[in-house]
Amino acid sequence: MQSDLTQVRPYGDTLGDGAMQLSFTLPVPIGPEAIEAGKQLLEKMGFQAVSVVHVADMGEGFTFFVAYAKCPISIDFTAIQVPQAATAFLDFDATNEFIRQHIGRRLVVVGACIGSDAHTVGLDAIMNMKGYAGEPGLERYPMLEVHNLGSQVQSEELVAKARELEADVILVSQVVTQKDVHILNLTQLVEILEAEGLREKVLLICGGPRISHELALELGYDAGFGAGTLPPQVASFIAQEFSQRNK
Amino acid sequence: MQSDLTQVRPYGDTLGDGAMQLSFTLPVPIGPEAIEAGKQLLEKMGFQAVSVVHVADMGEGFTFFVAYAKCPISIDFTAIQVPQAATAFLDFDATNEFIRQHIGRRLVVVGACIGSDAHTVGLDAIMNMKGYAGEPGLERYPMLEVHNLGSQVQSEELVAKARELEADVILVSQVVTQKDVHILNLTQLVEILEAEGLREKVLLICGGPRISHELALELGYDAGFGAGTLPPQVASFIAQEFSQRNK
Amino acid sequence: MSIQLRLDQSKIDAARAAAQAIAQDIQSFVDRHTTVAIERAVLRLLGVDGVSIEQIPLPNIVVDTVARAGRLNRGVSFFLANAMLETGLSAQAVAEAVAAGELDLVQLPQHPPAVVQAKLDRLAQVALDRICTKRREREEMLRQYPSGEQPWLYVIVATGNIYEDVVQAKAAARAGADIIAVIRTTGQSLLDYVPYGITTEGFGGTYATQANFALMRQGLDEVSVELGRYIRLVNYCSGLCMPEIAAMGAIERLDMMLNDALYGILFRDINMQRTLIDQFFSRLINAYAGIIINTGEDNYLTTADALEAAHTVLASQFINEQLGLLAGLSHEQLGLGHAFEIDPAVEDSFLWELAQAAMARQIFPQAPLKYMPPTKHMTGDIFQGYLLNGMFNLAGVITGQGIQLLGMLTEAIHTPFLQDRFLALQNARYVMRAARHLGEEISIKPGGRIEQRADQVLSHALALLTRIADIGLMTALEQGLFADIKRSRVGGKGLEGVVQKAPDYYNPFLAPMQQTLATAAGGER
Amino acid sequence: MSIQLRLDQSKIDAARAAAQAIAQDIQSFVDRHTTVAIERAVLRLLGVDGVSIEQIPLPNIVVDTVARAGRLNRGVSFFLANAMLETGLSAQAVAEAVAAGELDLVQLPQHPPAVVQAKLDRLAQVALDRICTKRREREEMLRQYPSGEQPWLYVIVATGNIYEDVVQAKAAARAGADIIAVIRTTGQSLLDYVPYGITTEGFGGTYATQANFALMRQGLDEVSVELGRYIRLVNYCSGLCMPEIAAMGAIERLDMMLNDALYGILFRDINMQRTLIDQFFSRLINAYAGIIINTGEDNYLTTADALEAAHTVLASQFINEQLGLLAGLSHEQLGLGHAFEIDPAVEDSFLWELAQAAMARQIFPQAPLKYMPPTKHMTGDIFQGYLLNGMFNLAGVITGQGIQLLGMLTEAIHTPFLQDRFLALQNARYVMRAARHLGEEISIKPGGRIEQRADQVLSHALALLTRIADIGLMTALEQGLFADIKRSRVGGKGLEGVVQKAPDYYNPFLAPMQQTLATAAGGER
Ligand code: B12
Ligand code: B12
Ligand SMILES: Cc1ncc(COP(=O)(O)O)c(C=O)c1O
Ligand SMILES: Cc1ncc(COP(=O)(O)O)c(C=O)c1O
Repeated sequence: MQSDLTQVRPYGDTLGDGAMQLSFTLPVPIGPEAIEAGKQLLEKMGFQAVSVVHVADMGEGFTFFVAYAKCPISIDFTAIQVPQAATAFLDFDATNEFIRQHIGRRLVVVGACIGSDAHTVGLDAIMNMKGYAGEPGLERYPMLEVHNLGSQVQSEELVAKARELEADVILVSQVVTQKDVHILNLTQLVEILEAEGLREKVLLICGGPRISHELALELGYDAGFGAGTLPPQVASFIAQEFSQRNK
Repeated sequence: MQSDLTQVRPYGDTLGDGAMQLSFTLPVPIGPEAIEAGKQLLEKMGFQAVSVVHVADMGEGFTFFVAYAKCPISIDFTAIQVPQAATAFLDFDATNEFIRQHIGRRLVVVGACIGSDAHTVGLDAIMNMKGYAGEPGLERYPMLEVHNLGSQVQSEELVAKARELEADVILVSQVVTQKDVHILNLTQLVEILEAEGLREKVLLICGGPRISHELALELGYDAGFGAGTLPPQVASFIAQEFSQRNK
Repeated sequence: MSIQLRLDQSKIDAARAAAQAIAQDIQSFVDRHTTVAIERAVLRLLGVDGVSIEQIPLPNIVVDTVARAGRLNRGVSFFLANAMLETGLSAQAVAEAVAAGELDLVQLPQHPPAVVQAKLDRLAQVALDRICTKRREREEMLRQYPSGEQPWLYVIVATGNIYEDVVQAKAAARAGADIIAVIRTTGQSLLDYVPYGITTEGFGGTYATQANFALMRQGLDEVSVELGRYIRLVNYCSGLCMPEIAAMGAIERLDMMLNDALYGILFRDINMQRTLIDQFFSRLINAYAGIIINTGEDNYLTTADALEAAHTVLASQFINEQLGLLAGLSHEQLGLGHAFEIDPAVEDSFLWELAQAAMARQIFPQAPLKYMPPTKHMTGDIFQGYLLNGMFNLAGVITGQGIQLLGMLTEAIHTPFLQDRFLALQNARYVMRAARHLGEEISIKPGGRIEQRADQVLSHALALLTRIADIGLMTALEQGLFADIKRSRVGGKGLEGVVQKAPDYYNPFLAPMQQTLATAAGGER
Repeated sequence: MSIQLRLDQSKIDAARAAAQAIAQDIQSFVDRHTTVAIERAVLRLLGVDGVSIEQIPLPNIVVDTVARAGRLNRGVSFFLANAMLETGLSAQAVAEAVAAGELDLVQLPQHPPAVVQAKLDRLAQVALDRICTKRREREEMLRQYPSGEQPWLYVIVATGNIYEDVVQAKAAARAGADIIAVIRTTGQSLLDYVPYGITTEGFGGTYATQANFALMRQGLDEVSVELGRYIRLVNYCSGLCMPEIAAMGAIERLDMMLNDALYGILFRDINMQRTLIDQFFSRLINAYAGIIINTGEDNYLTTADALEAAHTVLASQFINEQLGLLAGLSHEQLGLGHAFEIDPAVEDSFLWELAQAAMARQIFPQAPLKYMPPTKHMTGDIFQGYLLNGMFNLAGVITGQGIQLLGMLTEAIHTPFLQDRFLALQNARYVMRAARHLGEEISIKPGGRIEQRADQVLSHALALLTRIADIGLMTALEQGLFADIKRSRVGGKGLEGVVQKAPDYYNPFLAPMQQTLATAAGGER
């Protein structure tokens, strides 16, 4: 019953049983062959003891499956490394104090939802006075000068505005991710910044429910913040990372 | 948009996208490392574009995951062969008539839920007068002499009763499958029948929600009937298969 | 029958009166203006379609040339009809000639205004007849293949690929859907033109094009016949092309259209003057085509809190009702929006949802209210999401909503998979069957928590409407009174497309449509 | 407060009177008999525990030797106490000596009956004190760590491995569970002995052993203290060892026990005479230990149809109530069972569920009704199952049930996974929070569908009880009046363990327990 963290397996009701639930659709008509197909597919993926527990006819030759199966592999939990914005967490006062001491002036932060993304709630949660989950937003920080450009801002427009305001930090939000449109938009922004010779002058940060720090680094950003981010986490990172880079 | 049945893949909203939903538990405490562990586990299973969309702390160091991912493999639906009780379907009257003509006497059918299984509803649905889903049960067939021994019958007891009644057909139901107890019970019954030299004299049929014809054959049964079986399917099989074997 | 609340009728009356004043104020502004989109819609109704070799839609090219000449204030149709008289060409041929640079509409010799207008009126009549034919087609379909009981089950398809959408829509119909909406790709509502032709790529939705409309209509007609149940088709008017899309919807027999300037202003940052003007003509077309509109109040609760801002939804519904009536829509065409968006962590949240839903139902008794599912508080926990959607479906059937937009268990994750939609339909069918007559069998405790809540929301809405009647709707939007979002009167997209009408402005559709609708409304009374 | 129905009190009174007659008839039969299990329970209470080298429990060995000698009709405890007097050994040592074949209880010289009984009464008092201490321990825990609001959330663990069960039980408590039941392995209730020691293997459940009880109690106490909320522990009395397990439960401070002879008769084919006799003494122990019993009427609806057989559930509840009261249980200890088992394909199924649940609530106002989730109509569609469980939770909170046994989305598939249980708790917490006061805020239309349905069920139950009062409960069971299952009076398992009491029969627990409970009940009035 003592879990071996070097060999972690899914848990149904017994340590090591490997139990997993799956649901999926196959573009085949319902029937015994469909059930068998679902089973074989999971077996081909390496699952064991596959049990198709439900099928439903969804019309137009599609079948819905619910299945349970055992995952035969395990992973070494002790070896897991998660790339994370590697600065200590400072609270509201500490962050302002840090900027005052280490940078000595207000940092200019410009933010926008780029592309055709109109989901401002997440960016507003981070940037606006009101903040999020009881935590003050960046606008409330005396040592930050904050410009929220809102939604549907084209990358060119954002870069122009950043130049005009002499931005120290650029924040971009991407919520719509269908067909990987966020990757497209985020990549484009980096390219424009580089083309304009601005990339090295700013701290470039992105966020959104499907953004991870890892992904952000891959795309050439300095940090990425995902679902449930609180404004002070962002402010704290900005302060320390900016000072670090401009030492 | 035309599905290629030799290369069937899970379908989310676009042909070939491979989308699948998974949920599972890992015996690791919630946190970024847990999320990463969940992701890596699915990647190790061969999934692509893994997205852990939800995690919850279930206490005691367990984390619950919901994930979506793409299944990169496909299967050839045209090659799927499902072993099925290979007799034509006869209805109530046709079955009785068939027995009258081809066997010429009433067949003796003995049924039970074996082991400690007390789930009689399924067996009753097949055997009792009342039947199931509007279809008459075996007791209603004039050409069948039916003995339903009920639940929790030990295999020895069932075999003794079958001998006493000179059974032509034995029906067994297994509903409880935890820790594969049904496999244990079903195997034991076959062994006893063989030891007693009765196996070849009877048509041996099992059923239950987790029983497939395939599994039944593997365990040495003549047929297996799964969830949703209707009594006439069983009667029809009995009539034809018995006559076939006793030609 | 659904549950009944005792509401203060005098507050309802006062709120409605305030909304009427607000709407009339807007209408007098609207009446003085036209827009590029309205003029393009007129062209479309008159038969101009297609794109240039540079893929620019002909209605845009024609309107732009007239606009560049500074004469859009006379109405583009005057120049079109004049050119038709002058050249003997069809509307389409004229437009093509303009696009090819072979014809300068404004420079052509001008026939006498009365002659041109007579020509135009005849052309318009052809267009109106065409729309009437579509309207009768729908009525005939509905007679042969009647709709099921309300709430009607409304689901979306949004793959980006219209072919994929059609398959999914048909599957949904088979699984019990009454209404199919094709969601647009994210960027489309900001385009100041309507894309052309069949499309197979989009982000978070499929392009709204006339060809796509037709393809989907055909698919749904097929399945309607098969199922013996008419399946309604929905698309979106909101955005920079409200009137044009309304025209396309009328021609392709759409049955419902999301049509709300306030949505565009607040959520797409479209200029308020532009879109309010556009809205009027687009709704007029919808009204004439027998299309039910859906308004977007539900969206307010995605940016503002559903408990705190409930009254803004109600206030906006009152305004949309009055604006809709002014555009000739009947009460039965007013699919006013509201939503089940209260944080499920709140104690008694289901009571507050019932209060709001029942209140809306009683205040707008004839309107086929569009009830939106939880979205904001949906998470990646698809199981909990499925349950939340079930409670929403229960609220819908108990309070007798008209249009139930089904929630997807994967709302927080992706646009719906085929299986998500299938499960949503199964959810709604079960809950509504299980509680079909519950609304009839229970009554709400007089003066209890639920009634108190409804009264509170109504009172706040009345106060808000009184204030807006005072300052005007545009100022209210500038002050951020809706959805916690502030928009400037001259900001946002599309202001450049607004044109003050000249005294000689002419739009051949306004008068006949308004007259027909007024007569119909009169007849109803 | 929950929704209220207008029920015909005269029908309720008549039904209760009929049930009382039925129960008294059974009781007079019960009073004349003892069983091997009762005698083993007496031994356990007197301190006999453990197993022989052949792994046979000592209580079995001792009882069997007395039975073989034909003197079980005097009560085993007489022989035990006599042996203790004779040998000076402890109860346990006597039992061990018997097991080792070193002592023949029946052949030993007999001390004067009065002397033996006095000895026995002193021994019994020690046991009773021990149980009282446990009862006070529970009261003290509940004072320090009070329970949450009803309905209490009840979940099961069933891994077969008690260590795994403890971990899962603690996790469930953290996720909001109020009550944990450890399901037994499938075969156990047919064993005519109680397995011994800590066990780590079972099928569909975990062996009920005293050691397992203790381990789980310890785990739950730890988590109770941590959470500041007392977590109740449940196990099963039903089966061939009803009284023994009741004794073990009393000693290990279980809080609830499933205790229903009718369940054993119908669903485990246990002989009716045997288990009705066993039931009485087991309930007496439960009553004395302050344990709430759970009855099994819910199960009827798994073999019979929930709409057609609803009245059999109610009739059985009436009977169980009277049998329970005769065994000294207070109304507050009567967790009568019922269930949400109507086919979800039925129109208005939720109305009928509400009718039945509200009716039960009103007819047994003090009983902590045990409300069982959908099981029969659960399928492999875990999403739909999750929703169905949500509707069940809604019915539970609206009708004010006492104990809500949470449904698992995987009911049709496997005994619960950790995540299934977690999701079930999340489901119930959300629904009950969202509709916490809904029952207070709605009233049921007088004479409407819901009230009519409740009256129909009540009327049928009354008719059934009247018939049973006529023929007797045992004949009714022979006729298959419950759960569509027929059982013979002399069939089934365990009849050989029934013994008619001799005139000199003695059980040192009967009188003191009954007296204490009667006094307590008197005090309450
Ligand atoms: C509210 C909402 C809307 C509102 C937006 C209003 C507004 N002004 O923002 C309205 C109604 C307008 C809307 C419209 C549409 N929406 Co929408 N919407 C949502 C919804 C319900 C909630 C999003 C939200 O507000 N979350 C709350 C915030 C606080 O969370 P967050 O965004 O994750 O932000 C946090 C973190 O991610 C992070 N963060 C986010 N950004 C940033 C930036 C930085 C720099 C940092 C540091 C951190 C950070 O910090 C925040 C606080 O913790 C989601 C579904 C859901 N439940 O998630 C769908 C959803 C996002 N929408 C979706 C879609 C498709 C649309 C439409 C395109 C549909 C259509 N075709 O009509 C339209 C068009 C909008 C457009 N062009 O973008 C999809 C996206 C699918 C996908 N994965 O691609 C979703 C998931 C719904 C769905 N399943 O279809 N939507
Ligand atoms: C009803 C029921 C009971 C009733 C049984 C009453 C009775 N007399 O049958 C009661 C309440 C007594 C009961 C008790 C228990 N049950 Co139970 N029960 C169920 C339930 C809810 C429905 C089963 C049912 O009746 N299905 C309807 C019938 C018609 O379907 P069917 O059995 O599949 O039969 C069809 C086919 O399979 C086939 N078929 C079946 N048998 C045969 C035989 C032949 C020869 C043929 C041809 C065809 C055939 O034809 C039938 C008609 O189509 C299921 C959950 C569920 N929703 O499935 C749990 C379930 C089966 N029970 C379960 C368990 C664990 C128990 C207990 C052991 C729990 C406990 N520890 O206390 C006890 C003890 C019972 C025992 N010793 O066996 C588990 C089994 C888990 C597993 N996979 O191992 C389930 C899945 C619930 C769960 N998730 O925990 N149960
Ligand atoms: C009224 C209204 N119009 C339009 C839309 C669609 O958005 P877009 O116009 O961006 O396609 C919505 C979305 O919910 C809406 O509510
Ligand atoms: C009253 C009652 N007793 C006991 C049980 C458990 O079954 P068993 O006695 O077979 O362990 C149940 C099961 O649901 C029950 O309802």
